[in-house]
Amino acid sequence: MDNFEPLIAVFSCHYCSYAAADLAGSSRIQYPPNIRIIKVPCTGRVSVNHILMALEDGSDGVYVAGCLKGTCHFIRGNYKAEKRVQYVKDLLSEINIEPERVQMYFMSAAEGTKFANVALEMTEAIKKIGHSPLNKSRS
Amino acid sequence: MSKDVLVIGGGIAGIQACLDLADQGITVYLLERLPSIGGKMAQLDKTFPTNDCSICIMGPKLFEVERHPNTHLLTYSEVEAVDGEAGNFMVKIKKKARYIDEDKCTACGLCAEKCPVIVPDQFNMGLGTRRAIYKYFPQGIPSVYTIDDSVCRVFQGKKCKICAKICEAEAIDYEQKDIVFELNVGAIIVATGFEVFDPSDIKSYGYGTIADVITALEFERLLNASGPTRGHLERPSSLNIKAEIKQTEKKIKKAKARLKSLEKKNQGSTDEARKTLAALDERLSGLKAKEAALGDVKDIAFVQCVGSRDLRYNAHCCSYGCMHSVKEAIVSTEHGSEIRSTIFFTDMRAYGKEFHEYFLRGGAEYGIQFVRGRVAEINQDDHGRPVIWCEDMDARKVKKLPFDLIVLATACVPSKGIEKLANIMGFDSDQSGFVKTDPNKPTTTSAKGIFVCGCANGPMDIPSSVSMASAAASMAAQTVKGLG
Amino acid sequence: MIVGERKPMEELLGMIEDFERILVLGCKGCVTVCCAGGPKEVKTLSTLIRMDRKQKGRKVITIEASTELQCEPESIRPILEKMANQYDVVLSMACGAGVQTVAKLFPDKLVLPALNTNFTGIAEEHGVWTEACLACGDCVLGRTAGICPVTLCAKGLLNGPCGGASEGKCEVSKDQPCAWQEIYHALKRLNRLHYLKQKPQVKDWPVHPGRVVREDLREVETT
Amino acid sequence: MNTELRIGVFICHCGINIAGVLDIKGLCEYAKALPNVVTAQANLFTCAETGTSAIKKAVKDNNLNRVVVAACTPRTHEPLFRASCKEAGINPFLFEMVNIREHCSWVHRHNKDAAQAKAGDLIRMAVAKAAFLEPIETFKSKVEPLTLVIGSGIAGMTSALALADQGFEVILIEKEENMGGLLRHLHKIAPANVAASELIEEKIAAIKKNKRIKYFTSAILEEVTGYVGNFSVRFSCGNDSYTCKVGVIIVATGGIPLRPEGLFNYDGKNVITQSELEIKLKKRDIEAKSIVMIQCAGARIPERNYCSRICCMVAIKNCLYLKDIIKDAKIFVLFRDIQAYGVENEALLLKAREAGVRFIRYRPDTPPVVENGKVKIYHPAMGKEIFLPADLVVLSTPIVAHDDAESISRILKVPINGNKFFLEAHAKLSPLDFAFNGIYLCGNARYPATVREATCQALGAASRACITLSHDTIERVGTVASVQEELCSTCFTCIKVCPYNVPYINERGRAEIEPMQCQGCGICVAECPAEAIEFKYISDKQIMAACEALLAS
Repeated sequence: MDNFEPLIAVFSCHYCSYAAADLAGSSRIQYPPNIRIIKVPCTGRVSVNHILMALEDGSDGVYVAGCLKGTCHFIRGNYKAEKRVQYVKDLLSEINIEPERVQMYFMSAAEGTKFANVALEMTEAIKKIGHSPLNKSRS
Repeated sequence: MSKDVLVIGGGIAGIQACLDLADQGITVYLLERLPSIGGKMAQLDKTFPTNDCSICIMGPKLFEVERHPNTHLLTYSEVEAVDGEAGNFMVKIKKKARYIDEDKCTACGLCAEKCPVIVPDQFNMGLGTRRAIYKYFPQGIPSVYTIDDSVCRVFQGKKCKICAKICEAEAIDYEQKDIVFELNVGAIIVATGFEVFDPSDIKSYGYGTIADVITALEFERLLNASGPTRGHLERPSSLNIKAEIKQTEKKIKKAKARLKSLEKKNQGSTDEARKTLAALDERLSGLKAKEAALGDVKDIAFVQCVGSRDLRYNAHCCSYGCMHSVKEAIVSTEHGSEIRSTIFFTDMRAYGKEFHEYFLRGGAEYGIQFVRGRVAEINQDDHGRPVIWCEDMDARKVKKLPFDLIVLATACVPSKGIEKLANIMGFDSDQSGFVKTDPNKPTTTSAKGIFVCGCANGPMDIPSSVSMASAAASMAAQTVKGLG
Repeated sequence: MIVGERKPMEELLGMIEDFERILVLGCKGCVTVCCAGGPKEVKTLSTLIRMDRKQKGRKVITIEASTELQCEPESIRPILEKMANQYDVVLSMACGAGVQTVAKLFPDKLVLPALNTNFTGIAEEHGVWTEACLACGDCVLGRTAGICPVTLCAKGLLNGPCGGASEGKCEVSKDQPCAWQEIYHALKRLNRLHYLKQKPQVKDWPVHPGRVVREDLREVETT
Repeated sequence: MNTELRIGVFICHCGINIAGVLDIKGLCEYAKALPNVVTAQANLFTCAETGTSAIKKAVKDNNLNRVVVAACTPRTHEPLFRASCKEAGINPFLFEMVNIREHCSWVHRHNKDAAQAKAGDLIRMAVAKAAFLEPIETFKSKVEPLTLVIGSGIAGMTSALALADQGFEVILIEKEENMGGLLRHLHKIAPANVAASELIEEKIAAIKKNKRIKYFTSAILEEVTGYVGNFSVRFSCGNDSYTCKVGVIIVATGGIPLRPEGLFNYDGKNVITQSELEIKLKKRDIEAKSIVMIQCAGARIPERNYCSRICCMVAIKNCLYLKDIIKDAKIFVLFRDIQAYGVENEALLLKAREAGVRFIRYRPDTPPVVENGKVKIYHPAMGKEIFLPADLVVLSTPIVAHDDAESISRILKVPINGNKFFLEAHAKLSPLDFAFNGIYLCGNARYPATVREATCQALGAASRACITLSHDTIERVGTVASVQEELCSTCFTCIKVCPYNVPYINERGRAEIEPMQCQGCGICVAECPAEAIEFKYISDKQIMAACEALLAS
């Protein structure tokens, strides 16, 4: 399992975490290449089904990266996202899939380093958990 | 009377003032002396403190200026005379001939490939070369080519016209003449920017005699992907050696050809030709050895306040030098993992938003060494590497440090031709030659209806230039709306 | 509206254990309003089922559909007739009425409830619903200022409080206010306290299952 | 999707920024093989004229109806490429951009194969998503020709007057009883050498005289809703409350000097701050033979990690005035780095040195120690500790954000950075705009600034505001949600969750969203239990296509 390279879907909001990813890029902060970003106007746009389907399609992990609390461009999109992520975690536990495969993160447009650290932290965590049970072919 | 505005200078300040006015529905003429707008910012590789690629964030604005319905681009043009007063200026403008029809040229670049004339490229600070027919820089706007009539063979009476033959768009017209026309505008904004101080005056720094002592703007071009070395960081001295090697190889080929032709005709002694060939070969191997000895660039020195805060040259501070060097030191680590930078400074002026954190990160994450002390002299060690003499005020010792490359953070001086503009338009200049403004009305010059913004008013960084450009637009709009 | 809540997945997965082709049938009525069994929840449940089976390496086909009103046979018939033999079992995400309508209409197929139907209730805030009406068949709200003692009083007393409340809260659970104290304050506010003095009522509790008939609306025999 | 899908993929070298790590030719071949892709081309600089004209030419030659560009960040370059698509004759929203520079080549430099695989995945996801893109139209909305300026310091007053002078009505609100901001307490402004009070009285008089400006003092901003051209604002003055509709808002709430509690045993008597010194200078009641100023008092330290830009010049200015008042005063300035940037500041520094002010540098790890009557300092040039006589110690403290900055940021829904200064749209090229369209920024609220810089930014913010104000309508892009009534169960969920209270129940008993007001966040779209709300800009189908494509390698 040591050379297992997880594939992680990331829902990233245009105003904060996508901008943080850009800043991580322009500051050339290196981080593991396991994440694939899907840009949304706000993390409030991400529904429970989007996360579940990303997992069903075989992603080993999914995380939603929104603005710092209180700074969401659309006021409370990130709070909504946090509650939906928690709901998905509960659902996953009910069908005993590791809830830690799904996480919610908050960061500002100025936190390029944090974006990179989150990508690293999540990649390491999913490596420990192992590949998704729904995707045996890609062990 | 006229409700239009003329902006002189196509750098980031001129572009911002022009766009602000155009977006408000005011007709704006943006005049630029060079073949393309973009100014000094277009020559930068990256910008502090965000490390944005300079042309990438400026590119969209260049496009917008060209595409905006309310703007008229007057590039490769200069102001000859200005009369009248606020609300009704008559401006005489000379548009230099490009010898290329701007509407037809698609900037395909075929002409430049075939043009035989090779001259130093001013956009790349003379480090690279360009042809007699050239585009000022790849993303330049207007995206057309220009013929430099001071070097083009056609204008020296020689037979050439290769470019006209190749040009599919038939855009080349050697008969094109300079045009002089009159423009009626209500207000004028001076955004002529600044010039980089020429450090060759400071003999002790050896700029011009020691090849590996360059200015900060030249270093930007060496770092830049569309620069002379395509972004590969090389010492000017090794560039010179490479150029010499190429020339010698060419000479050897010619010498061999001549030798072979002599042997075939076997009259006249061939040993004289053989002797020059041997000399050339020996010279070539000497050069190759020298180049190998130099190796890659590892240690870079940044010398601050070159010609600034110096009563012999310019008393004022260039405002952006410290941050500029920290940025270049950070960016250079991308071009070679073992590159280490040392910055010699007196006051570290990181006073803008996010500047101080950027400076700290430079030291912490990129290993930049900071030596507080004015550099006294730069000379060469016996391998020809530049050596810095300075007093390290913290260690309280005089130091002698060799480097592979020395970058001079040169002073910011008024742009060439600002005196000519001053007496054409009648605005006063301050003690350093920049355009003087009323302290409480930041963009208002002594001439009514004429405003200034950006480095034409004094050394400042890009955010301050952009803010001041919007301020000048506000004042110009007030004037032309006649309500002011 | 009728308020329901999805059953725990463990129970659901147990129910559909030995079926392969599952029709997950949502209802766009009350259970959509209370976010339990609408089209979105149908997709969520179907995905979870597929994920579970894929994890266990077992085949499954989930068909997702939603009726307008699953308690109305005409709303179900077009959908189920169209996919007559494509499914082995119906997993209905409607309320109890919906599940039973499908079962009655299509007796040869097993119909399983995906929800627990809780109560007829009020949407207090987004995501919170509270019980309001036990459907006792003989409404007393007219004399209790719109506060139902049958539902909100833990013991369903008809003629006044049991006396066990403290600080206005029912003795059964301290965060449940005593219905009758609420009724008293409401009637006082509307100065209708005399309603309390009316002769005590005796409730004619309904015999289940109830049936309502509107002869005027029924189908006429035209043979 | 009646018409046949014809997608064009354009991959950018960006000089060596992308091509330095990724094999562009390989990506082109990979893209060509993807479903519905008709052509895949590479350019050295797709954002340059040659790049955009290549896109336009490819659209015409292959009659493409979808364009995918794999280059840098859409945040800066999407508008440029959308405009090129429009000029090429296809709807600008049939365009998808994927970032293989900041999100790939720049951050996975040491792992080229993984970066190449990731770039391939990202392009495949973009092509899959592009298949479900739908055309989106723009529509117009009215612009209220009225401006709200928050804060009446030098910045607020200057921008209000600038807007009024251009013929626009202004509402100026100030939370204090009287206008003027910081300058009310200052002595003189250098180098203009004009009295601060004189400067602001002149501005206050102009505002009171100007019939286009309505000003409200002790006014507190309560609520702001709406969007550019149509903000509804509610503020209260004492116990009456006002509401108004404005087209644009300028934030000029300023900042205050830090009160250095516990620093260099500050006591407000013989260890005072520069602003307290200015009050003394104004009253000319100061007599001290030896004065020691300490720079960076509470600034450029871990908890307040920024240089407050103007304190050095304030100190130098006050030294010169002190020399006027107390002829033979001995003045020392203990500094870490003197921020006398530019022409005027450097000239003032020189003048101070000539006037006999002694500047002594201290290292951050050996700060000065204030004892009564003297200051101990390690002198780096002498290499030993010395004592300076100090009848008076003046601390140069940084400008910090007001404590209501956070509430203003929440009311206006605009971000603030770690030090609670407002965060502008782009640090270099839009320093006076917020990312939230229609709200502008100037003065200390953005970052500490001198009087000249604050005035400049105020005029700049006025010019930015005039761009919206000078048109009576503003064009809104149709990236908004809309309800498909036939699917709506009228469950009121969208009404409850919308942060801007936009959805309502229409006369047909179904939910409806006013396109002008919808901000396009998508919260209702994801929450709707009946999946009845359509969001063409980023639909469920597009997201799911991207998720599927993510794993399909």
